[in-house]
This record gives sequence, C-alpha cells and structure tokens, in this order.
Amino acid sequence: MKKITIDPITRLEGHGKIEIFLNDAGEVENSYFQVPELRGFEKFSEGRLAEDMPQITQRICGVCPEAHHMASTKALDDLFHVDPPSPAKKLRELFYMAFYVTDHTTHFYILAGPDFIMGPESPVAERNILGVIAKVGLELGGAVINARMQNHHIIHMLGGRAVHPVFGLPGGISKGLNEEERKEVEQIAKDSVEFAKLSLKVFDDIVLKNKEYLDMVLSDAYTHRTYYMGLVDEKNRVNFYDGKVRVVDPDGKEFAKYAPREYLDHVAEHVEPWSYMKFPYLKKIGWKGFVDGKDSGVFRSTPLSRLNAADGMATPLAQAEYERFYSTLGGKPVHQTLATHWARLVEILYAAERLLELSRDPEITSPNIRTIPTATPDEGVGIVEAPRGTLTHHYITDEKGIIKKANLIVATVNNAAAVNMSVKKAAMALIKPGKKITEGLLNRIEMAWRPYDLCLACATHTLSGQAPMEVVIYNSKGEVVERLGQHLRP
Amino acid sequence: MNFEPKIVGFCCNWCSYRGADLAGTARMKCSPNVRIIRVMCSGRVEPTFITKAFELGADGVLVLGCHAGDCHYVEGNYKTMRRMPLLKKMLGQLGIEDERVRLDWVSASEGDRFVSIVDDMTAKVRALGPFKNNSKEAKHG
Amino acid sequence: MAKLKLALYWASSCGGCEIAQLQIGDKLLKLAEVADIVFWPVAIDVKYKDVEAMPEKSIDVCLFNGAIRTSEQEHMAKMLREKSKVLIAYGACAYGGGIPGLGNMFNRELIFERAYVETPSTDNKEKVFPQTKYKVPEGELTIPEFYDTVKTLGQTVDVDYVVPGCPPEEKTTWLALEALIEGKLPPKGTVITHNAKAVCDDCPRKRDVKKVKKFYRTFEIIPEPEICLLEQGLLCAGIATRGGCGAPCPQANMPCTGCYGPVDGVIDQGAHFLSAVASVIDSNDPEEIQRIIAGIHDPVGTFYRYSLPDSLLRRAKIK
Amino acid sequence: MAEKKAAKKNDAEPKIGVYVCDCGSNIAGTIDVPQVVDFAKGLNRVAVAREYKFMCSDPGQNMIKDDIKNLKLNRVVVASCSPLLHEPTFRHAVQEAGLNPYLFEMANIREHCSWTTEDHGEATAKAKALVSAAVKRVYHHQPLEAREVPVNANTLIVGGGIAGIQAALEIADAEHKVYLVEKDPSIGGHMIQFDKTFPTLDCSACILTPKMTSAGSHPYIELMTYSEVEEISGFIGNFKAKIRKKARFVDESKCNGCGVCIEKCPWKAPSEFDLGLSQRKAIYTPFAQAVPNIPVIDKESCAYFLKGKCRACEKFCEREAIDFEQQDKIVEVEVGNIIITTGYDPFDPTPITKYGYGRLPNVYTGLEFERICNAVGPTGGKIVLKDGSEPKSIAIIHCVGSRDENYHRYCSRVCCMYALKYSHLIKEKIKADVYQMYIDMRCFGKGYEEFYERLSKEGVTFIRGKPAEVTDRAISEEEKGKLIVVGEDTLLGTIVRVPVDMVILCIALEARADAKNVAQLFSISQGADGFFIERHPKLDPVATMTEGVFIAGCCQGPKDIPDTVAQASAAATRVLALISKGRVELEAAVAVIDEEKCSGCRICNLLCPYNAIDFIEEDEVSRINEALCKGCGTCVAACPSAAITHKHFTTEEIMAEIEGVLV
Repeated sequence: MKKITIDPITRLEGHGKIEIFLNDAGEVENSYFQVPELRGFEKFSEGRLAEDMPQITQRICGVCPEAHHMASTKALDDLFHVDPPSPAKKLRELFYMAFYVTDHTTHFYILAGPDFIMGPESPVAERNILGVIAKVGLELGGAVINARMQNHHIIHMLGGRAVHPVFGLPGGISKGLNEEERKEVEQIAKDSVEFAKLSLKVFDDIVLKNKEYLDMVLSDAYTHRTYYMGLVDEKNRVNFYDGKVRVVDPDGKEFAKYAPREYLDHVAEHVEPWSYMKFPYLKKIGWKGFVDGKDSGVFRSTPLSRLNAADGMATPLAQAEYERFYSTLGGKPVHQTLATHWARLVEILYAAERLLELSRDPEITSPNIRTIPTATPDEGVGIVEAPRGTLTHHYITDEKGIIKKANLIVATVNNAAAVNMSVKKAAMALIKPGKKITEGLLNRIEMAWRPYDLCLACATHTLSGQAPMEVVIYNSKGEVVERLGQHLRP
Repeated sequence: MNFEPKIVGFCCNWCSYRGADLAGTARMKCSPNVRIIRVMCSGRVEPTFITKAFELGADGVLVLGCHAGDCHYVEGNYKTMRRMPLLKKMLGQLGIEDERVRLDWVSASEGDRFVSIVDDMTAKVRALGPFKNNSKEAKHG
Repeated sequence: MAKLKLALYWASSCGGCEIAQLQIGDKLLKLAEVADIVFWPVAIDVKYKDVEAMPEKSIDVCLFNGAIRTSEQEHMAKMLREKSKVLIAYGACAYGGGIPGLGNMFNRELIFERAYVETPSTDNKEKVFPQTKYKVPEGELTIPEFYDTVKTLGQTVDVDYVVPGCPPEEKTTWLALEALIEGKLPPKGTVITHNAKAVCDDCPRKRDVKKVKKFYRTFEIIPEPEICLLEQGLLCAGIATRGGCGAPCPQANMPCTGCYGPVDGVIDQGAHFLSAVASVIDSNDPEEIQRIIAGIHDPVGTFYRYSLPDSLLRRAKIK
Repeated sequence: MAEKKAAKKNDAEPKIGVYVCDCGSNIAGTIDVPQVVDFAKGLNRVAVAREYKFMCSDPGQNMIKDDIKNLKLNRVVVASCSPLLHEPTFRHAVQEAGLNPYLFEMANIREHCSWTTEDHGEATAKAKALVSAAVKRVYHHQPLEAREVPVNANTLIVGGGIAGIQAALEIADAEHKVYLVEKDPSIGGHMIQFDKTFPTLDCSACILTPKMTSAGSHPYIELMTYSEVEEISGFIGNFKAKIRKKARFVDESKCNGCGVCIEKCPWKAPSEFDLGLSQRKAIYTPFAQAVPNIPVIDKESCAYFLKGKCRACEKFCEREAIDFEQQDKIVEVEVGNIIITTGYDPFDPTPITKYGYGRLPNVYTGLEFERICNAVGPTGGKIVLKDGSEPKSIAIIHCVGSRDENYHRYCSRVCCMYALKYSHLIKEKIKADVYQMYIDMRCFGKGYEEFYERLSKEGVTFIRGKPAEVTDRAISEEEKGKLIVVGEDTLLGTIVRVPVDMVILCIALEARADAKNVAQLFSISQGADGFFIERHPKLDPVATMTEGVFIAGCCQGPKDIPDTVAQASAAATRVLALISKGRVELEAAVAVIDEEKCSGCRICNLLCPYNAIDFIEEDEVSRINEALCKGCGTCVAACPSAAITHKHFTTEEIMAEIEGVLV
C-alpha cells in the first residue's frame, strides 16, 4: 500500500481527526478517530495545593468548566473528609442545573439542531443557528438566546466569573445567594421550564412527526448495542450532581452500581499508539477492541446512556417525557445514537424543574455555606455527570493536602471508542463503491458522532476546545478522496 | 576541560562590598568566579535579579549583606532575609539546587570571611556542574 | 470601506477563550457588520488549505489563543503570523503560557509516563505511547510532536498586542474589538485592558499597611468581607496582576490568581509577586521567617499560576 | 520590553569612553591591560578605550576631560580601583568637562580583581567581565541632579566627656548653638576621674574643670545632663532629636548648688564616681566640681521614694528647689549635625579569675587606683591597703583584657603609659617597690619614650611576660600574707614568683555596653570590636557612613587624651565647615513612585526604615518623601507593580550589569 505522507500541514484543521481508509473495492476498510494533543494535567497537578484543583482542572475545558469545578470540589470534600452544610450542597446543585440548561441548549440548537430542523442534506449555508431561527421563528430564536444568557447569569452570580468559576471549596462554597438574587433565579427557572417544554414540542413537530427523520433515527447505521453509564440517586433516578454510578448492559439489566471511591474496580483505559486520547472500557469485561455487544467492554456515557442507566427522572414533567421517550422508541434500552438528541431535551426539562425546586428551597439563601475542614486529607474521588458523560476526579495528597497523584476520567473520553465505532459504521453504511460522496452524505456521517457532543478539550484533559473535527477519506492507494470538518456553529 | 562556574555576586555598598575591598587591600587571594555587582543595600536585590542571572547563564548567585542589626539602612537586610528563603524554596521546586543560591553576611571588616564564603561557594557550584534548564532549545520550546 | 478580515485560532488551550469571544453576545452582530471572519476553526468551515492559499498579510487581524505545546501549534502560529497584519495574543495561555504552562515543571517523558502508564485506571503493561508516526494495516497515521516545553505565542512569533485573562472578561474582549473596529489600535506591544494598574486598583476591599504573621489557605478561614485578602493572610495575586477585570474573584471572597498577567514594566510576574509577599512577612527572626514561609506550600503554583513559560526561567530543570 | 523602553529614554545616543588604569603595577602587574582595552573597544557604543598608568592623576583625569570635549563622549567608564575610593574623583572630573556626574561608572578591577587573583589569565578574564558590566550599565545611566537643602546651624553632641566638651566649645566659640547631652548628672567623663595625666603629669581635674565650667556657662551651649537621646529622625542638615531629660527631682531653675540638701540627707549609697570605693548621699552631685552643680535624687537609695517618708532635703532647701513630683521630660531639638562622643567602658576583669579581682583584697583596676591616688578620692589620696596600712610592694599587670584572644585582641593603647604614670605616683607618695609586668612596652606618643626612660631610672622593676596568676597561697615564709604574682620572665626564661601587697590591673578600654543601640539609633556601624566605624580609617577618621553624623574619642577606638581632643576638634571643624557652607547636597539616587502605575496596594508602606513612604488616601497611591529617602532600594525590590524606580540603580541598569558580568 502506498505510503500516505501526512505532514502536520495536511491535518492542521482543528483538533480532532478521523481517517477513513477504503479498500480496492472502494468500501470502507477501517477508520480512526484521532486526538492530536495532550496537556498533561494529571502530571502537573502534582505538587499543587488540593484546594486549587477546582480552578486548575477546569482549565481542561472552557466549554464545561462548571463540570470540572464541581467534580473537583466534590473530590475535595471527600479528600478533606468534610461534609458541606446542606445550603452549600443545594447552591452547588442549583449552579450546576443552570449550567446544564445552557450547555444542552447550546448543543441542541447550535450543533445538532440544524441537521434535523434544516435537514441533513440542506445547504451548509443554511445549516446553522441563523437558518434554524429563520425556520422556527424569531420567538424561539430569542428564547434560545435568552435561556443561554439567563442561565449564564446564574453561573456568573454564584461562581464569581462567567467562564471558569472560583467559588468551590472543600466543605462548601465561597459565596451564597441573597433574596434579590434568589428571586432572579426563581424567575429564570420558571422561564427555563417553559423553554424546555417548547424545545420538546419543536422536536416533536420537526423530528418525531417526520417519518423520514424517525426512520433515520431508528436506522441501523446509527445504532450500537453497548453498555450504558450514568449517575443515579438512591431511587435510581437520573442525577447530575450526586449519587452512585450505574451501568446497565445492552439488555438494560443493571450490570454494576458503584460509589465514586470504587471507580477503579469498574473502569479502565486503553492506550492506542495513534492517538493522544485514551479509550475507557468496563474493567470487568475487558478491552476487546472497537466492537459493540455484551462481550465488549465498550460503554457509552451520554444523555441517552443516563436515561438508559436510570429507572426514571426525579421531577414530574421530565418523568412524563421519560416515559413517552421509551414508549415511542420501543422500550428500554434505546440503542439508537440519534435518540441522544431527544434524551438531551428531556434532561434540559429535568434541569430546569430542579432549578425551580432549589430556587424555592427555604435554605437556599442561608449564609451557612461553609464547614472548615479539620481532618487530615489523604485521598478523594469526586464524580458528577457532565453533559457529555460521567466525570471522575481522583486525588491523592500528603497530610498537608499537597497533590501527590491525580487521575481524571473525563466525560467525552468515555465515548472515545464508541465514537470511533459509530463513525466507521455510518461510513460503511453510507459510502458505497461508485456512489458519489456529497456534502450531504458526509454530513450524515458527521451526524454519527455529533450526538456525543464531543468536547475534545475534555477529551484528553489535554485537548483544546469544542471539537472541530476533520475527516479524511483515503482510497486504497492512500490518496485523499475527501475531507470534511465538523464545526460548532455560532 | 574542567568546568569553571560563573557566579554573580550582589554586595551592599556599606558592609559586604567594603569587606570585598578589604580582602583586596589585604591581598587575600580568592576564586575569581564571583563577579560583584554593587547595590546600596541587599534589600535592593529583587528575586528577578537572581532568576535573570540564571537566565543569562549564571551557574550560581551570591547575595551578601550586612550582619543582622548592622544594616546601614537599619533593617534592609531583614527584608532580604525574608525574600531569599521563599525564593530558594521556589527555585527548589524548579530543580535548582540549594547551593546555587546563597545569602550570607559580611561586615566591612571581614575580608577573610568574604574570601572563605566566595571560595566555598565556588567549590560547591563547581561540584554541581553547569546550570542548564534547556529553556532555550529553539524548536522544542 | 472594506470590511476587516478577521481570523481566530486556538492552540494549547481549553476553549474558554472561544466561549469568552461568544460571550460578547449581541455585540457579535456589530462585529459582523464591519468584519468578515475568514478563519475560525471552532465556528466556521474554512479549510486549512484556504488559509494557506491566502497571500501574506491578507488577514487584517488574528486573535490567537492557547500556548504552544506541539509542532502543529508552532507551525500554525508561524503561518498565521505570516498571513496577518496584526497578531493578537488572546488569553492567558497565548500571553504567558497559562495553566498548561505548569507542564513546564516536568517534561514530555514524565507527562507521558503519568498519562499513559502510571494513572491507576490506565491498563498499559506493554507501555504503548502515542507515536508521531504509526503504521496501521491500512496506512500510516501521524499526530503532531509533543514538545518538552510549553512556549508562549510571543516566544514563538512576533506578537503585536495582548488581550489578557483566563479567559478575558467580556468587557476586555470588547475593548480590543472596539479598537479594531474603530481602527484606533494602541501602540504595538500594548496589553489591552481597562486598567493599567494592578487589580488592587479595581478591588473594592479596604487596604491598610501590610504585615503578615501567618499565611492561610483558602479553605482554612472565612475572610472578612470588606478587608484586603492579603492582609488576612490569603495569597491574593491582585497586587502583582494587571487590573481591568474588575476584581471578580476577590468579590467572590476568593483570592485573585493572577490570570491577567503582570503590570507593564514587570519582567517576571511570579518573582515580583513573591518578593512583595515575602517583604511583608512580619518577622526579623530567621527561624520564625522559615516557619511563616512554610505556610506557602506551592510557590510555583501560587506565584506562576498562569505565567511559568513567560518567566525568566521558563521551566524547571529536570535532573 | 522594559529594556527597549530604557534605551529610548536616553536622549542622545550613548557614546562611551573607557579608561583602564594600570595603577602602576597594582593592576598592570596581574592584568593584561592592553588586552582589556582592546576588548573594551569592541563593546557596543564604545567610542574610545585607553590605558593609562594612573587614571586618578591629573594627566589621567585630563585625558578623560579632553575626550569628552573632543570626541563628544556622553558616558564614561573608568576601570581602576574601588569606587568607594575614587568614584568622587572621577565624577568630579567628568562634571568639570560638562558632563552630568551620574553618566559615569567605575569597574573595580583592583580590589576585586588584580589584588585577589593570582592567575593572570583569570584576572584578565574577570577584568573584561567587570568592564563589560560597567559599559552595559552606563549605557542606561540617566543624568541626575543632586538636591540641595539648607543646613540647620545647631549641633547635637552626645557624650559629655573631654571629646564632647572640646567639640562643643569649638563650635560654640564660633557662635553656633550646641546641645551637649550627657547621661550622667555631670559632664567630665572618665577624664575627670583621673588623677594625673601622662606624660606631663599635670593634674587631670586642673586642666579639665576650666573647660567644663566654660561649657557649663557658655551662651551657645545648652547642657543637657542626666539626659539621653531617644530618637533621631531626618537627615543631614535637618535632624530632629527626641531627648529624655531624666527627672532630677531638683528644679534646675531654682537650685543654686549650695549643697545643704546633700549635707542634711541621712541616706547613703556607694559612689559611682569613686567606683564604689566610697559612699555618697541619696541626693548628690557625683563630685565636687560637678557641672552643672545641681544635685540629683537617686530613687534607689532615697528613703522618701523607698519608704515614703523623710523629705529632709526638701525641708532644708530655702529655694524650694526640691520637687519630688518631677517627671522625665521629652525635649525635641532640631539640629543640622551630630557628633557622637560616647567614650568607652573600662573592662571588668572579674572573669579573669586567675588575677583574683573581686576575690583577693588589694587587687585593683587602674581606674580604681586613679581614685585612690586622687586627693579628693576615697582615701584622700593616700595609697593604702584595705587594712589601712601602706603597701611595701605593688605589682602592675599590663594588658588585662587587651591583646588577649579570649577578650579583646586589640591593644588599648593607653595602659603602658598610665602604668608608668602609676609607678611614678607610687614612688612619689610612698617608697614601695614597683613591678611592671608587661608584654611589650608601647610608648609611641610625643614625650612617651622619654617618660619611659625617666621611669626606668626611678627604680621600677620591669618583668617581661604576662603573669599566669595572682594567688595568696604562699609557699615560703616571705610570701606569707602577700599576694604572689606568678609568671614567666620571658627575657630570663625563668618562672618568677613576686610577692607583693597590692596588684593593679591595667584593664582594657572597651566599647560601651550600649554601643549597639547607639549605632542603630544614629544608623552608623560598629566594627567587630564594637567600636564605631569611621568612613575611612585613614582619610576620613571622624565621619561615618551616615552624612551629618561624626564620631570622636574612644567611641571610635581606644586612644589617649591628646588624640581624643584632636579628633574632637576635627569633628567640630567638619561640622563648622557644613554650617558655614549653609547647605548640603542630598543623595540623588533615591526612589520615586510612578503614580500612574501605583495601585495603592500598600506593600511598600511599612518597608521604609525612614518612614519616607506615605499613602495618599484621596489619590489611593503611595508617595515617597525624597528628602527622607536614603536610597536603599528595599521598597523598589518589593513593589509588585514595578512602580518604584531606584534612580541610578534602576532595574534596567542592574540587569544590564548582570548581563555584562556574564560575558
């Protein structure tokens, strides 16, 4: 096979890259999902002060710093053996719910939405937020922008900064809410609930009522039978901020349920020489390569996974949607990757409802937001559900609380193997010998990983930014046939 | 070829610089490796001078002030006494050996003490070998 | 008049700078009126080869964020310098190395060892490490080279302006963009912020003379709301950090960590921060001084949180 | 970036001249000067580089002046000796050629290089480094204007011994106000305790009391006895002193020194003046001719203060001068100059147990013997033993506490001579045998050697050797009841045992116990021996490192009366010179805060030992009072905003120097 010379120049677009190789017959031989950067947080965290970790590790990702800030802060509670006052916990969760609303909204309307609302094969020029607004109307457009800004406002108010919050401390938080602020939050929460309902209606009208889309969602090209992971509360309902990690097998049966401290018994990471990103898998099953099914340790950790891994939602409206979700898609678990978009909307609704509950909690304006740690720090693990998956921070310190070892299993990374597989499967299904490769077709391949809402900044705690991804297709002679990029559209 | 360290020395105008002068006046012999820069008070020596010296290729830095209580400016040398240990702690984190940076006290009448400090430091730094942290490797950052 | 040709790029960074750029919200539209964004990997589908094809200096302004850690990033910085009339280091990573710059306390070997072998969740007995070139059955895959040392953009190419912050506050970003839009760019080398003085000048907390008998860690005390945090023993970088951010962190009861970089004329932010802090230690007794200093457990991480690669020493000496 | 800016600041592009001095063979003997000159020629911005045998000579200086004129140099570097020696010389030279004196820099290639380095190659290499440092530094130099301030014509003199009195009179006679501060109730110091003075043997009191009286009555001298300086602020020409006048419990304005109070006082305490050999009253003047002749009440021994009753003195004082309610007073005075004449402490020989001082009766210190000899002393001038009998033999032991590794390595300079004086006084009064036990006889002063010869003819026995011990353990009949001085006669090389009735220890002169505090108070420095350090041991013996503060007498080191008086006059002259000029140039190399950069963090505020930094609330910035700033640069190094510039020691200048030494 002719040597393909890929000097860095030919791959300088963006930070993630997928290479697809065709065989002589012009069929897809194989594909590789590569991440070309590393920053080494696990190493340079060593020697830092434990309490600085929420602010240091969130620099892994400026797209979802709130998730890292939270996971890290919770790891510190565990590390210093300190239990924050209940108002502090509620304020953290409130902050986190606001974050969920903005983050999911961004993804659905700005990244994924266009594919459905405008249609997978609509012209690139229209396949973006502006096109979406044009189609669904300014009212919804305004609602989208409003939902993002308002909830960002909550993040700013509590976290201290718009991007990269500073308020997390072992045993609590540095800043609370006063009554005026609470009123603001309550209003934003109400609006957000309405916005979530509206969004679900949009999905209904445009996707579910459209046979063609529904078939696409259910088509095999976008289907993988894998394990699913998600954080659940004591009643096995979806929870983003706290609880235990639950894993269900491809048949939807509980495979494992573990507390943060036990994560090492359940998750392991595989290294490939051709990417800086590692590939997590279920330890008890082992790494069997890039294959799905019950015998492969590959699992997924996405909104869809969280719904599959749970028995329901903790808020009424979201629970109703949850039930409708499974009845519509033919029962649990749902393996269709594209259904992730719908699952994401269900989560927005839950986040908004929970936000409203918390904003009305009598404790929420309490000044009692910190417990000063007194125990000697040693080891701590903190887990939250990041929008893109289960996020684990694990620190070991000396008796002064200086980091000796840090380990991070980051949301997006969980899905590294799945993404690789999804792309290959879609490519195999869509790229046929002799069939012309149109932009639309390439976009359909792109749609295979977009549901994962890949955040490659997270991806290797290591890699930079929301993922613009490049796909390069080579023929059997190693010549580039086609390349395409996925981009976050403003 | 055997390695001769380059050491930058900071002396205060009133005590240690005079101590160094006295060493000369008394024709005491000492290692030529320490090149002295005169400041009015050891309190003027800011940490950047020391990191700058290393950046520019020094193998060691010697800071000499008046003995505690003898400072011409009453307590400038106490400020130095506060800064240097913290700086050394930080340099330690950056892999710079303790012997490469030395703070000591020499009075105007201690030419002999000046000589012994200079010779001792030179010997220690010579033993450590050249300071390099490869920060300047063009391509590799 | 012809629209400005604007390019935005990231290197070793977290994407927070992109979010910060999006944060200017509706002002984006105002920007769109006067500027065409010709390159923005995160948002716009312009291929690399199109940029490469652009003539020299055909881009009016390039906002570049992120530090330089890999061969790819270095190459990209050089190319964008060549194509751009004005190159702006946007954000703490491009300016001073940022948080990833803390990697300079180690080197590639140590970082790889930790990331791909040592971490408890990693299963890699064969010690497989990512290779810049690797042969797979179907062909050869390559990834960029990972350098030993993180460099700032300024250490890689000539930089015209700096917009500091991790990430820059919305108002700081807009200050720079406004200058661009109105063609009122300050003299080359300017760090663009609302305040050339240190963060203290922005900070509403009350300041008195400084004397510190003990340094506290953020989790150890609940600071008085109105009083300077440093006076309360918290290592607040506000004294050694350029203002213009509005001091949000001290107002959230947390110390400034220095993301806006040094004030003009300061050669080494960390060294100056260190010197100031040490100077106000309230003791003349060597033993007591040592005891007080023992309360500062991580000088590098504290004083050089965002600027180690930009410091005079740039990196640690690895034995 | 900072460096680029600095370069721009220079108006005219720097044009540097470098001059390397041979200093005869002092430099050229070790350093290859031509090589250094060639090296200098190659340095950036160097227009000319020359070698000359003595740069400090007129031809040498003229060479520089001519080049400045002809070659339009605007920066000058001289590589020669220590700047502490000749920086002023060359600054003056460049100034005469019309250049700002601060556009000059010196490379110390003698003291720091040629004199300390053996290997010629190494020395030459180091010299090059030092020259390149000076050249790189001078490139950044900025012209500075020295500020002038008026000199307050009043003078503060601390210490009322002969030195203080002498200096006070010289200045006062020129009709300038002097504040003479003495911690004891009377001026006079140690000299007034002496009996006779060597070698002339005139009576100490006789020559001193007239000076004391005129000091006491001088219209231009304000005596402040029983007082101590507590605080000094300000700077040359403009000092402020806080002086504590201790309560005497006698109203000076009322007391006429009649002495009735003393007479009537029933309470006694050991006399400090007689070193405890006699008693004085609770209300007392230290000695008859005390100046001022105003008694003080010693609280420690006064019944009224101890038990709350008595007040005898009060009853008998017709002028109602006694005031038990009197409090210490803090007096503030403003002066332009300060002379420190705090004298010495006599060494306490008790620790040298082998000589038995304090253990064996009839072992005395020299100062005690002075009192014993003195007509108004404890024994009325009779040389007697504790039992009142007359000693038949007396041993005088030299160098007690001096020239002794365990105590003071230095020679106290006066002991040999006063020891000889004692023998004379003894021979004069009683016919006892006198043994001088010495290490070396040092009779260097005017008329001293002659005095020594004269004494050796008076039948004094000289034994060379430092005695091992003084004991009362007799080993023979003749030793019974005697003090036996045991030692080696190093001239005969035999062990000698000399039985005597009395032993006099020639104790060392040592720095005052409180010298350290005094040094800190006036910010001057002490040597290893504790005495104050003069600005230059040969060429500036009475000035100190602190402008406007001078030293004279034994506080600078042991010396005899003539030397002390000479120094006192010298110090007075220095002060008078400043007064007659009327103004003084202040340090130009001070620190200034750029208020455009100061964030008002207040880090620097407490760092200044001279309180020169104020925080200006309304502007929220800190500001430096240039007149108070002494240019140490401590605040500069602390400023996290680099908002403070240390003139002539700017960061650019020092960074450039660092770069230079590392070539």
